[in-house]
Amino acid sequence: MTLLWLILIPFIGGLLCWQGERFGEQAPRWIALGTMLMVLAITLGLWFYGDYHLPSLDPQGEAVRWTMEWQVAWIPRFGISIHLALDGLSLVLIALTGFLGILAVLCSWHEIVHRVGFFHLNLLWILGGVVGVFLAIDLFLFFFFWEMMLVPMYFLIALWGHSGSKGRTRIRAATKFFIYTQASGLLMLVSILGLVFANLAHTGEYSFDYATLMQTPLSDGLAMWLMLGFFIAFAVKLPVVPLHGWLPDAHAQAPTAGSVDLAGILLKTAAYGMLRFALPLFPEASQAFAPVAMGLGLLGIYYGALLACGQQDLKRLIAYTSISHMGFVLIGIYAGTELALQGVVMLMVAHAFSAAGLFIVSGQLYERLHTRDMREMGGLWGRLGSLPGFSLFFVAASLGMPGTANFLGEMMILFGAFPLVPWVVVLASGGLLLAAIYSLLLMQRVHFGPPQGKEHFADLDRREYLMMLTLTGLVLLFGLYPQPLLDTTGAAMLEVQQLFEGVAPLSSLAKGNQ
Amino acid sequence: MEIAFYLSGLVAVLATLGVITNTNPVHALLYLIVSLIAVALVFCALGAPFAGALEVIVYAGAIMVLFVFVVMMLNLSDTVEAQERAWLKPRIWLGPSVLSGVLLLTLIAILWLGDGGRVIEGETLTAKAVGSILFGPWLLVVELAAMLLLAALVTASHVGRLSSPAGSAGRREPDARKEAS
Amino acid sequence: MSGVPMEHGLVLASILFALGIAGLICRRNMVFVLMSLEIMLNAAALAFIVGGTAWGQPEGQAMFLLVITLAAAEASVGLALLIQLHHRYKTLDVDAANRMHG
Amino acid sequence: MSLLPLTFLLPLAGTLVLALSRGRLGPRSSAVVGVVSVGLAALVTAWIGWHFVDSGVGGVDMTLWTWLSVGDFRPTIGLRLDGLSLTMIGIITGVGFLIHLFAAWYMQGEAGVTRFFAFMNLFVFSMLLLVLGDNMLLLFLGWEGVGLCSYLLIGYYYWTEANGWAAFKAFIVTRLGDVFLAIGLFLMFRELGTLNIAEILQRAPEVWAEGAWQAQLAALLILGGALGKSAQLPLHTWLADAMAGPTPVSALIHAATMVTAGVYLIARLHGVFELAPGVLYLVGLIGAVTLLLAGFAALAQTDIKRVLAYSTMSQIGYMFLALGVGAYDAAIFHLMMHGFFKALLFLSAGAVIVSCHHEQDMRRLGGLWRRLPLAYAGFVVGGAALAALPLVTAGFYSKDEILWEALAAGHGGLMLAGLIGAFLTSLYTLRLIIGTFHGEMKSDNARHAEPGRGLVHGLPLVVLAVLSTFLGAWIHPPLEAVLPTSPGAGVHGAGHTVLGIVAAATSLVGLGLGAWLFLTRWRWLSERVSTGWAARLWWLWHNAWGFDIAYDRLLVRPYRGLVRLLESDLIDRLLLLAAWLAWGLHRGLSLTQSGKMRYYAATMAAGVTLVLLVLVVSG
Amino acid sequence: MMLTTTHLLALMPILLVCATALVVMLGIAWQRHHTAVAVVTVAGLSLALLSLIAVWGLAPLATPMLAIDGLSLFAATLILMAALACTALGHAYLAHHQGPREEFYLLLLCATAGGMVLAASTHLATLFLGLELLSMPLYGMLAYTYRERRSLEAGIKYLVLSAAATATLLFGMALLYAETGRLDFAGLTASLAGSPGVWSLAGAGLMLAGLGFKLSVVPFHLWTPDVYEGGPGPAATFLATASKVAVFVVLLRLMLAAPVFGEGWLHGVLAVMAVLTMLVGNLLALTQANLKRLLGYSSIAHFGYLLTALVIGEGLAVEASGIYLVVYLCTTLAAFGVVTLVSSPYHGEDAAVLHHYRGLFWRRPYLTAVLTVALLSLAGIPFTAGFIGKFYIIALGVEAGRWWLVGGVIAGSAIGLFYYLRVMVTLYLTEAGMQRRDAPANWGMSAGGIVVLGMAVLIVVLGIYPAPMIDWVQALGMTATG
Repeated sequence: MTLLWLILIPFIGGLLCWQGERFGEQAPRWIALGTMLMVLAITLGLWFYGDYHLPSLDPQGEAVRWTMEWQVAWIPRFGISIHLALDGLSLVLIALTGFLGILAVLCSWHEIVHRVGFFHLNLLWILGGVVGVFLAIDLFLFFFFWEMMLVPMYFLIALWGHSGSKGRTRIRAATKFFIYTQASGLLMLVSILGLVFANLAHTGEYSFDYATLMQTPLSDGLAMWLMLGFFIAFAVKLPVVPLHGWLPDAHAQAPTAGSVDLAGILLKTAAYGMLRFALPLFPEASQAFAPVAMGLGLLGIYYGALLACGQQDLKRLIAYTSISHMGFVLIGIYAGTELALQGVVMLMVAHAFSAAGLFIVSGQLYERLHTRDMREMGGLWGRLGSLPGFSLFFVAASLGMPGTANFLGEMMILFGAFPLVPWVVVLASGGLLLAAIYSLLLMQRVHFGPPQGKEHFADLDRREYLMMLTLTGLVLLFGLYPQPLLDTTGAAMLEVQQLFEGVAPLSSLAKGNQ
Repeated sequence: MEIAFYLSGLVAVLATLGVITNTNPVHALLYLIVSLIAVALVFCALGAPFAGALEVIVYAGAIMVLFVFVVMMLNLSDTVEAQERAWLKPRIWLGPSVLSGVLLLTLIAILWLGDGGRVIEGETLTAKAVGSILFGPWLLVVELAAMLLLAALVTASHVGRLSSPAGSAGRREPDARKEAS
Repeated sequence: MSGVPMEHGLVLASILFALGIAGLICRRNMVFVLMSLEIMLNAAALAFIVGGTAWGQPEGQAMFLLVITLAAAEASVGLALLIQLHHRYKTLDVDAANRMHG
Repeated sequence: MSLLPLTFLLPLAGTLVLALSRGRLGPRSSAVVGVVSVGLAALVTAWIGWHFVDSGVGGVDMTLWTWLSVGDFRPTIGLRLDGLSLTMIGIITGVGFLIHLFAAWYMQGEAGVTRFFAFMNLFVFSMLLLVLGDNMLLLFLGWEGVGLCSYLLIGYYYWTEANGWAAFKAFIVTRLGDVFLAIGLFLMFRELGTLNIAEILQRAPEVWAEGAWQAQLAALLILGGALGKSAQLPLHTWLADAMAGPTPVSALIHAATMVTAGVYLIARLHGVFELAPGVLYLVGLIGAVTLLLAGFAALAQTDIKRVLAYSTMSQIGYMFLALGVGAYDAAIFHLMMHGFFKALLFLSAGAVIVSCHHEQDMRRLGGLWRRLPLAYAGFVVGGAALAALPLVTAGFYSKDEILWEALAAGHGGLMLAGLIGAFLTSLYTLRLIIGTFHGEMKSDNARHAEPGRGLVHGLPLVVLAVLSTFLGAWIHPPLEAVLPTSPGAGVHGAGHTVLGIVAAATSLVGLGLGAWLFLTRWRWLSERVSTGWAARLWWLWHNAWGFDIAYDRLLVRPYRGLVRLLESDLIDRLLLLAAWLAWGLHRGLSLTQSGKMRYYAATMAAGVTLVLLVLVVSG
Repeated sequence: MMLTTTHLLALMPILLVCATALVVMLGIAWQRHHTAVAVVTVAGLSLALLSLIAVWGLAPLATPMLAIDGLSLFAATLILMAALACTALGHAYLAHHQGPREEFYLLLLCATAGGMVLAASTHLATLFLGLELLSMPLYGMLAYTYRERRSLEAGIKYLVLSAAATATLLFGMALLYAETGRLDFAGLTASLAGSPGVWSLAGAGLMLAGLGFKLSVVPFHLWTPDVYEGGPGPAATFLATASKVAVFVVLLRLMLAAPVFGEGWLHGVLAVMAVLTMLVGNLLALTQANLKRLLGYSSIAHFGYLLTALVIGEGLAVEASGIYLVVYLCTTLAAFGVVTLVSSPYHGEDAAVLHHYRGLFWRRPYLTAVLTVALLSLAGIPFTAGFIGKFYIIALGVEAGRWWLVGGVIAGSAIGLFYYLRVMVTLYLTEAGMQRRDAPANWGMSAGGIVVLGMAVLIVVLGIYPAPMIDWVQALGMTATG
């Protein structure tokens, strides 16, 4: 039941925010903050009291076990149930959602001044949908939340976003985002249904349940097609390069809270989807597909980095860096070793923090300068109080400076993948150099160079300072002492790895090479 | 028998051609009446005199009179004819003719391909047979037809209303707009 | 040999049907359009009669009756609309009423 | 020993205090915090060093906590103190403290003193972690950390755009080396299953045969990292530009400590290099080539800091040369000596620059020896050490040892290069000193030079000057337990003596020639190098053999072109074709909605015809 | 077969509707009173709806020419619900109408009866008459506000084109009859078993064209936007809901009864038409600035999706079409209802131009929420019933392995999103100086308002908890007689 409440609280809180606007502008903000604090508190409570060192999949293929589970029939016609379950991976990501939710509320405290109630309704519903995605293990339910969370995100971008230059209007960006993700989502629906009908043909019963569908025997060809359906849906959201088009626009045009959520959480749902569904449901097909996926990951690393260098819009630059980072995630996922998978978790968490930090920084810059165009910046180092220091920190995190969690994430992925695919890792390492280039270009264009004015802008106020400091602290904490996090997700990642390795033509191939 | 069929069929086709090519509405209507009577003859030739009679009475009689009535009432002048002539340039009728020609050829090809063999003997089917069907198993249908006519009646009487307070509606419109803005 | 092959009857109906369509497509005057519709309905009715007589069944004529009913209803409503059109816009051009497209 | 973490925690604490002060600390307090934290660290280091040497143990390991543990991947936050790291932390905290102290004088009146000391302390912290880390990942942490600090300090005067780009270049070029190092780490972890340095050194000979390709590759990749950090060919181009930072920064980071990290790294991982003799020879070769090329480049610079920068490159070339011939201890020894005298030179240069109102072009200085006696003294002592003036300077002893080891290892060619280098060193050193301090004053800035005053200004110069003399050479780093004995160690035959004499003679001849040339023929030289083939050669040397230009043409411009090509997100554009297609279809189809009824009817008729035609064709 | 009492009892709903029509007619003749007529209409329709429950016990039952089975009961329920909604909307809409208002209800009742007959027909004669009884009053309803030029134009266009389609349908019937000599579905099925002749195939094709016109299947779709735009709100609503449901059900019945409609080349033609309909409908709507036209295009697309069920015709097909029709009905009623309510306080053309709706949310939040829900449902987003419908269609396609159709549905949906989102976001934008129109402030209290709110609630409830709907449709689908 706790799990259901985790999903319901944001939804109810959202409605309260909407209606709470009658009691003044501040009411929705505090309600939203309280709601997210509640979610975070519950999650941390679960973390504290739950046991995530679960026995992994035993050789007989015993069903995956969960720390918590909750199930109730929903649409019996198709064997669909509201089936929620929690393990270390989902716990970590939900905690992340709660935390970034709080940040999102905080960072829009002064930014959003119109229609505050409706804004927070949308914000909280996104977060509720995301929590649902992380908890659902009925495929129908998963898809339900997966698609559902797009709508409030759409509104968030379309109504409170900023319009960019060259006809990049916020509505266009929002629409692009929606169409990309929705259309690819439908492909996933087709795949889910394909799987369900394959299972129906095999067992004679409809079921959308994760555990049941994992047992479905599939022919190689079918498995590949179905896997591709899942992959494309996740690839759009991750995003993987040829399908990334929505991301820069959406990120750049969204309000700060939207960008924080997009980069911090929504992208993670894709990686989560791959880890939870694409790989375990189709281990053979995924294994066969791994070289292509890693190739795409490499492409993403380089393409994102190169494009980031060419951007003039600060938020677009950050958006492209996300693409580059997610390339590492993709490589890690499809390398499939324990170390790489744990690195993926690490990088996801780290990127959530650092990207959120960067977006908040750019939001704060925007509040002060009223522009995101880097050509109108420069020489800001001495004019913004402690803001440049924080931007420096998050830039460093984004370029993978050791000591930050990003470094550990990237390194774990590369260390983990190197024994299997040395050349991919060697090429991916080039991304580290490019990361330095685009990150420092950001610094160079924004903070270095001749100042374009004399006056000093407002320093960070207490709320902003606290947010940045917390983020900084977390990045460093996970960069220097990540073990609690890794222990929590360890069991879940080990399962994925064992499923993946169960088929392992790739690793044997690699061994043959040596 | 057959000769009657083919002859009246030919007349029907030619008269119909006249309908669709004529520019004067009244002339066209007259052509149409000729065509309908020819079709009625075809019916008789095929052994359905009841249908033929109805064709003449209802179609050529009632409906066409209605048409003539309307045309007269509207007092369609020579300008209409001139306009019709202007509208009937080859540029305009060529496309439709080709299209319906192709359609016709296709239909004929289909009829040709289909299994024929059945020959109409011309044996007369009386009104009684028709009536016993209509008021037997088809009773419901007849009732529905009555409803249909009712609906048509209501529609026609509503839509055909000419005395309408159009002026007053026109006057009030700006007021409503003012309220809105 | 006596009797007309059914195809011939149907061919006649087809010709009338096609002529009706041709009229429908190339005429702009609504009077002619309505007449063309009558021709098409009449063609369909003829086809029913042909079928009915060929099978020696009264159903064909019963259908004919229904069609003729429809034709009458259609004509009355159509003419009412035509009168309204003429009354308001002093034209019989169906496309003159064209306000909506795209 | 348990105080060991204090060495780096103190500077870290300084950083945190400064960073979190949010401008509440004034320049003075900031300087105090910065200097005191490093000073305390130096004291702790001294105390630790004394105990360590006293106890006589080979090394101390201290694991603070396990960084992370996934499967076999278990790097720790662990420290290792042994002779090598002790030597390094001694240099870092000792020289670091002196430079901090000097910086407190140097930075008076500059904007953002808090920022400066925060970064400096952070640098000391990172550098200490680099040398103390007991595993490669922690080392890498320090390695990148010093890079970042270097970047920030080079770009300290951020309002000049060029400084930003210089910092950018420094970071990117070293990062390129770091990428190689990272790949090297991946390889070593795959092959050896550990990242712990001690275990690597232990397992490498067990797993790899001598000359095995994995060993060669690993060594090569590590070398890549070292080249970047230590500004050796071909990744050396950043160092000269890095002089854009404040002079204490150049002294600390770009002379005494960070740039020598590469030397430290190779010495640390000597076990791997031993298994790859080819690569080891390459190290020496690169060192030799670098020392020559940088020496020529130093000859043709006009900016005093750039002369010193090329000189640093050249001296590190010596260290690489030493590493390449297996004389690790000689390399470290030279590292230490170089730290002393190069720091002295930079600080003296800093004194000159501040005194002359930030004028650092030799062509606009001159004749300063009377006005700035302390700085002059510093230059003379430091310069003498650099030029390895026989017997009285520290530089003579360390350089002599390197040449001897090269000869002893049978690398006569390398030795010869070293000798030529020594000759060049004497030349450019004299050119620097004479150009700056002798002759006439060539600008108002020089004429109005104001000498620095105070203990903060004087003490570091004096201490470093003392350490640069033969007194410094008495410090003997306790490296025996850490590094393998070098080929020439303990052999003190006639060859050594002869070589010593030859080297001394080279140095003296160089100095003599330099004195003659630059004191009496300065003007003739200036005219000579502005015409004909000499001008071209001069231009080449001045631009350090044109590496920058070549890199710009070969790498930077193509990269920029690529970026510009992709700027508008080509792939996205391609996918937008689908949208355009939909758009076009929409426009086309909208035309069909003409509102004309005849047209609608015709379409229907066409539809019917089509359906029937399909029937005819298929039936 | 002659009519018996049982048959009459089974035909009770239809008879009740017809009787109500007569009562209304007499009432008009006696004394015109708008609200009273509306109340009588509602009462009659509700009675008919209630009588369905009684009839449920008799099903399945085959009366002469009409089948009272699950399918027809299902259709009757939907049609009656749509009629009720249209009555309520009509009451709000006509309150400001100049001229006689009462005939509208009479026509509505006739059309409702026609729709019910059509959906239940098992004979070509009833099919034809039901269709005409459905269409004939619609001419009047569409042209009801003939003072408005667009309304008259809509009436004329629909009349002429619909008559042409009817003629085509009749010609097709005649061909079928000529070949087989039968007019009832059962007889047709029997005669066409094995290999049907070319005439029958052509006849089936022509019938398909005739019925496809009513469903606005490409290429017989061109009239749809014009008529939707021109017709008064409630009439367009009825046209989009009841009329289409009835026609679709009879087509489904034909498919189930006479496989000639779903075999061989005709099957291929139908599949191509389905894909074309989905894509063309959605493509046409892309930049449409008139909400009613846009909904017209949207309904084209939706029937494209529904055709998938006809093309596949096995497995989940009947269930899927049932679910989709319910979902479509609720959604369309809600969407058109909002348009009607916004238009009702004004004379002249309906408020359908998109900029009238700009920033509606900030003035009429709940009404906008209804429209948003409806648009989301049309787009098939989770949390709305539309998603369940789309889920069924895709499930059907996947089950049958018809990837082209599935691809069409996906592509269509993706294109569709664009314009649904465009409309949706317009509702929330505020830019000063725009021409705007509002529903009356107390819209929620009017009958139309209640209907619209109810539909929105229904959409959300069915979207979240669709199990009852599925059970109901399943139960009805089981008893469908051939």
